[in-house]
Amino acid sequence: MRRYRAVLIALAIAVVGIGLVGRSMKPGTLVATLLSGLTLGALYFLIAAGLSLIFGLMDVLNFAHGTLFMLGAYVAWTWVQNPHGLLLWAGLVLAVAGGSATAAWWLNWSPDRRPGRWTRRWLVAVGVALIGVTAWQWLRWPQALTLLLAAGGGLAVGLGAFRPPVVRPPHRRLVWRGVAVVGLLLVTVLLDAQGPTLASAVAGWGSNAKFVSAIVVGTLAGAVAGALMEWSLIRPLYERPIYQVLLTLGIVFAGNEVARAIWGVGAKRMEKPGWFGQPCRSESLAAWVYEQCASVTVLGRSFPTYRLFVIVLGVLLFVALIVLLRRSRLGMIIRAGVQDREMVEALGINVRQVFTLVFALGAGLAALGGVAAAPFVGVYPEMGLEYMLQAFIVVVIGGMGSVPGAALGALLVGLARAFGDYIVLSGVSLPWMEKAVRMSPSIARASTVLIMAIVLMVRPAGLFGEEE
Amino acid sequence: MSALLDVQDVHTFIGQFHILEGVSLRVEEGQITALLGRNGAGKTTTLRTIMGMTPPARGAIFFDGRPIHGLPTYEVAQLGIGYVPDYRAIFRHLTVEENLHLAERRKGDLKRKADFIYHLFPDLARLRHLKGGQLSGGQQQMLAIARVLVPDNRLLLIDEPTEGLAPVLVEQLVEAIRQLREQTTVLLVEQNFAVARHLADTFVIVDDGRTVCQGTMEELANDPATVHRYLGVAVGGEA
Amino acid sequence: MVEPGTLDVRAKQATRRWNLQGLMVVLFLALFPFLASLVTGEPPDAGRPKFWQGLLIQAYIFAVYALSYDILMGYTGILSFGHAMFFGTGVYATAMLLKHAEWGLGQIFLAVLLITFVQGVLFGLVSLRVKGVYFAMVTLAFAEAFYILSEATDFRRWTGAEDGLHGIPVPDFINPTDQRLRFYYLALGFALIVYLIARRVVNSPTGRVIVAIRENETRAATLGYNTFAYKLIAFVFSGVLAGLAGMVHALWNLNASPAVLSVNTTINALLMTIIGGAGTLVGPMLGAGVLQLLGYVLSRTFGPRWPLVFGVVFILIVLFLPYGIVGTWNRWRAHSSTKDKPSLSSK
Amino acid sequence: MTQEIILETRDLAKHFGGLKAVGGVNLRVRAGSLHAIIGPNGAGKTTLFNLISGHLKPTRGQVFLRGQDVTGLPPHRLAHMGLGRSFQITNIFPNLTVLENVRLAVQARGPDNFKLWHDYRRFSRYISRAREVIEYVSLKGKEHLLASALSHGDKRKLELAILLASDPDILLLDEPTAGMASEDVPELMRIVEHIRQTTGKTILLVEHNMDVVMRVSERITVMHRGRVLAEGTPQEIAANEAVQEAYLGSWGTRTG
Repeated sequence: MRRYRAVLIALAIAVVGIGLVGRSMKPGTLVATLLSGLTLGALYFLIAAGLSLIFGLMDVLNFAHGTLFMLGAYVAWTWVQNPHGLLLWAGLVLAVAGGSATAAWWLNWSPDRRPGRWTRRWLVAVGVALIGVTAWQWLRWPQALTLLLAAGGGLAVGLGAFRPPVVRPPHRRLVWRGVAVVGLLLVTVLLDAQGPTLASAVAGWGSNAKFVSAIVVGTLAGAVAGALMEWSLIRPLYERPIYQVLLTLGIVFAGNEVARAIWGVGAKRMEKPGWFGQPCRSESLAAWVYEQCASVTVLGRSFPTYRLFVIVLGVLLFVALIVLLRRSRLGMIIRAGVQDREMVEALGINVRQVFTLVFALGAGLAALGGVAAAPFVGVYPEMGLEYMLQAFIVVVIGGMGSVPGAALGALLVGLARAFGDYIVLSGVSLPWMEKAVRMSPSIARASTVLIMAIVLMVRPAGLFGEEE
Repeated sequence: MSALLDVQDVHTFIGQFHILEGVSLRVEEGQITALLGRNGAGKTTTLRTIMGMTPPARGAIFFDGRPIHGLPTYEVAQLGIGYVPDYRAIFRHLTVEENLHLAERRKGDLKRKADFIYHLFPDLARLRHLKGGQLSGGQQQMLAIARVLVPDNRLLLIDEPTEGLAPVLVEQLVEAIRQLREQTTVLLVEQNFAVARHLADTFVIVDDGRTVCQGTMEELANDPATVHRYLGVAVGGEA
Repeated sequence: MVEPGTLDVRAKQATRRWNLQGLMVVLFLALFPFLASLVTGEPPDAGRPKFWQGLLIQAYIFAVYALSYDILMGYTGILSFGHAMFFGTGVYATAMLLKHAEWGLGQIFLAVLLITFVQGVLFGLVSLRVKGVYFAMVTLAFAEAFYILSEATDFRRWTGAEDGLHGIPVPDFINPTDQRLRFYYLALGFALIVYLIARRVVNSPTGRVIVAIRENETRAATLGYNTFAYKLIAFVFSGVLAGLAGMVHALWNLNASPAVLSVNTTINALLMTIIGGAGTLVGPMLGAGVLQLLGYVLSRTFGPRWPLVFGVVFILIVLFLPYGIVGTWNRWRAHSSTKDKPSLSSK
Repeated sequence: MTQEIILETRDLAKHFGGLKAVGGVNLRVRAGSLHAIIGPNGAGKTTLFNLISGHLKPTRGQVFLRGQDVTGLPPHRLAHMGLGRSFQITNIFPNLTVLENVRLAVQARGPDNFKLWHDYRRFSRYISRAREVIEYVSLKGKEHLLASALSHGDKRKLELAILLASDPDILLLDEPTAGMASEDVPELMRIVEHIRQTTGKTILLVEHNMDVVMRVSERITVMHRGRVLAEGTPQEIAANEAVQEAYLGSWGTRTG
């Protein structure tokens, strides 16, 4: 069958490629390179899966997906290094979100209040200015006042961005939304009051607890940021797809600058959790369970255990995603929505809400990837763009909208990167050359584009893509 | 008695095209109403407007006395309106059973209705685990109708169910829709005039995006001039 | 959209009006150094007039670059996210040929022309196979590959790797520091000539087909147009113009850094086109000017954080001013003119 | 009347997944004739058109144009071989003027498409030809309106003008009257008839409106569920029982 043919072709390419390169490698080196490829592949998959899922369901190519990856990494790093600062920022973001949610809710509640077109624009302008000033003054002003201001800004943006419905939604739903809004505001207040206590508690945790909580916090931050992004910026533009793409590109630009402004330009490294951190080398995985060494011996060569963890994480999430798609009702809705959104809605399913959910899911995955990447590739402003580009190549190869395609593409690109790095570092020697030509890893990084070009020539819709 | 569905002078634009220029119709509870008219007259758009897929620019739509114009599609559906589009819109990558599951509005809907549905369309029971894309046209049509039967819908909008089907299947389908009548109300778009005449109690004719006449099916059957004029069934007449 | 290219009589008058206005703008820009000298009391070749000329020169270069981008985005209707590739290639080709090969300007001009042409054909052939956002992704990936290569340490000898090339030797007669006034007129003339060339091309039979493809590609194909070929022409033409803009950019800045190949350079083109208005030739050029001045003002007020403000401005423009300055102006004018003549609008 | 066969399909079929949209159609169209294809909704008429005009690739079977096998050629190649088509859903260049819409179609058949260095207004023969065509379809006076500003009926005329302007030998018209107000239909059909009488072009017409078809066509092919049900002159078709059944519903004639 067609699908399997694509997999077979890809695997054949991989096997032949590895075979050709691997002939000259020692078995230990070969396995280490393979594992490196898998590690990279796992990271690429985490970004590409969300990218692909979001595009498949809602036709949005989220150029800012890499920014969410970067966000995850930065948030995790900050959580580990400076939980106090992170909680301060979280309060600000929550205040804005609470304000906009209140505005949207209020508009639903009272259909008569319709700010005019220009009023709405002015409200947006005022709101943005308020948020800007708040952010500017953030550390100088008393915190409660700042939060209040931010909430006011959010309110204004919400009033500006949301059109009230012509017919009011059912009462019950409005009540639920009200509860959600109040809950959001309560969390903000709570964070304001208890933030410092929580922060000092976190600062006292051990490295493992910090790491696990960083994963949760980073993923959540990404998911919330994704949901907010979809809800506030992308949703008004579903009718204008080109502008949607432009907008996400703008977010990339602004996001990079925000990261530079907050965290500075230099690269940071997140500390590895203790489980993978002891400065020793375990002889086997079983030994590692007791020793918790930073590396483990694989066929006579040492390989970082943290990277093994990343591989396992990638595989687990792949399985989880597949199960989610195949078994759950949400998965059913997604699979149906990829084909015909309108009909899903005609069955009584709130597709917009599912969109936000899937956006949050995809964003969360990317952010999780960022957290996982932070301890071994570091944290720096350009990482978002760099990894997103590889993820683009992955989805072009795999085919948009297909999670297995993303997995296969990620595997291919990851392996290509790892073996490419090996080749360029150990040098290329062709029969007519006197000595091998050594190159920098940049060459390998750029050459994955070639794989994409070849796949495009052969199958423009990607390995798993459906031809139109 | 107030009608279950009351569409009042609805105007709909698609892009800048003024597709509906004043459609009014009433669907009484417990009846089958046929929406007739030639190709491009605005029948499909009328159904889509009721569903909120192409919201009306002007006019009002009441379902059970409640205004539904301007509601998002999913909320319209949740009020108890099922829609079977003319292109059937079966989810190709979902199995027959998953297609039905997706239509559940409350957990257990399918379990409750499974006997009824599989009795109505015995074919579907047999094909339960096949993907939607592997079904034939007629089977897809049955699935599309079965899908709106899963939740407790009070009104079904069915767009050209017999289009492109073999006579045997048409017969089967007509029989199924007749049985539905005992359970729910149907607004039916049908090109096959014979089928419409057989099934419907009342009719509405739209032409050029306007309602031109409305009445009982009996009246229409005895008025060949109207049929000829608006439905263009001229075969057998003078050339 | 009322374009100066339609056959409408009123449009013809409008074209004439445009021409007159355009002429006045050009005249003003040509006299600018002396006007500035009059106002400030400083000689035209020093002090503030010299500094202002510098700002304008940069604006002219970006005007050409933005215009080239709009031929793709506004006229052909294809969204490329890899335009920096052409611009950067122009910059690097010029810098490398001047620094390492010491070629003459004429030869370099021909070389840039040839290189970007070949580049356009090659990458166009591959990437135009896909449409829409796929095209955007693929072009972005190609451009990034060039960016990565420009930073690669392997070619440090030629490209200077992450430091780029500095102190490019340009012939004394157009040295941007000593011969500012001359360079000013060179840049102005360059922008003007490219504008005229582009106007001819978009008003040629081929140019009209390109617009038709933007409007409705299937229909154009059914009429017998090989749409792929036309899209390729537009891609190559736009790429060559961007390459030439890159060449002047290198001459003006006397350096080449990997930044010219980065995504930000592409975003700049997008920004200028969106601000000015896609689908017109004047719009992006105006956008380039606005962006240049805005950048100057913002960087003075906000210091190193100005790109952030910039990003926010971009997002706001996408949300609230999607047709740009010229586009919004045209719409507004068309709207107010149809108000007098209700026959124009459909019933 | 032994005219040459200008267009022929042999066992042409297209399957979409499980659905046989067109299932083995043999069609022979004589040069200079007006040949109509009718059939109920979903009979596969538009799919057949898409197969002939190259917008879809057939699952099996062939298409011959003047005896030459043209199966699977892209639309722009077929256009150059003299095959032009209109669309059921109006398919024009919305943000260009009426004149420019038609002019582009005229230009498509000329040798000047790749001239990058001449103002398009200097090729006055295209413009004058375009004006001729516009007058022909009675859109004169509306040359400078944007196509999107036309009424629906005028858009259908513009569609016809674009088709005519590209000067094809065979015109495939896909429901030219679709969505038109009934009072505008006769005028459009007059234009279609006029085209055939004055230019001698072959016209292949898909149409729903039986009145129209019966009056103007020489031969009629009736399609039903992807297959040819009957073919003949309007009189023969009108008398054909199978056709009546297909339209009124086979099931209906028995019970009702």
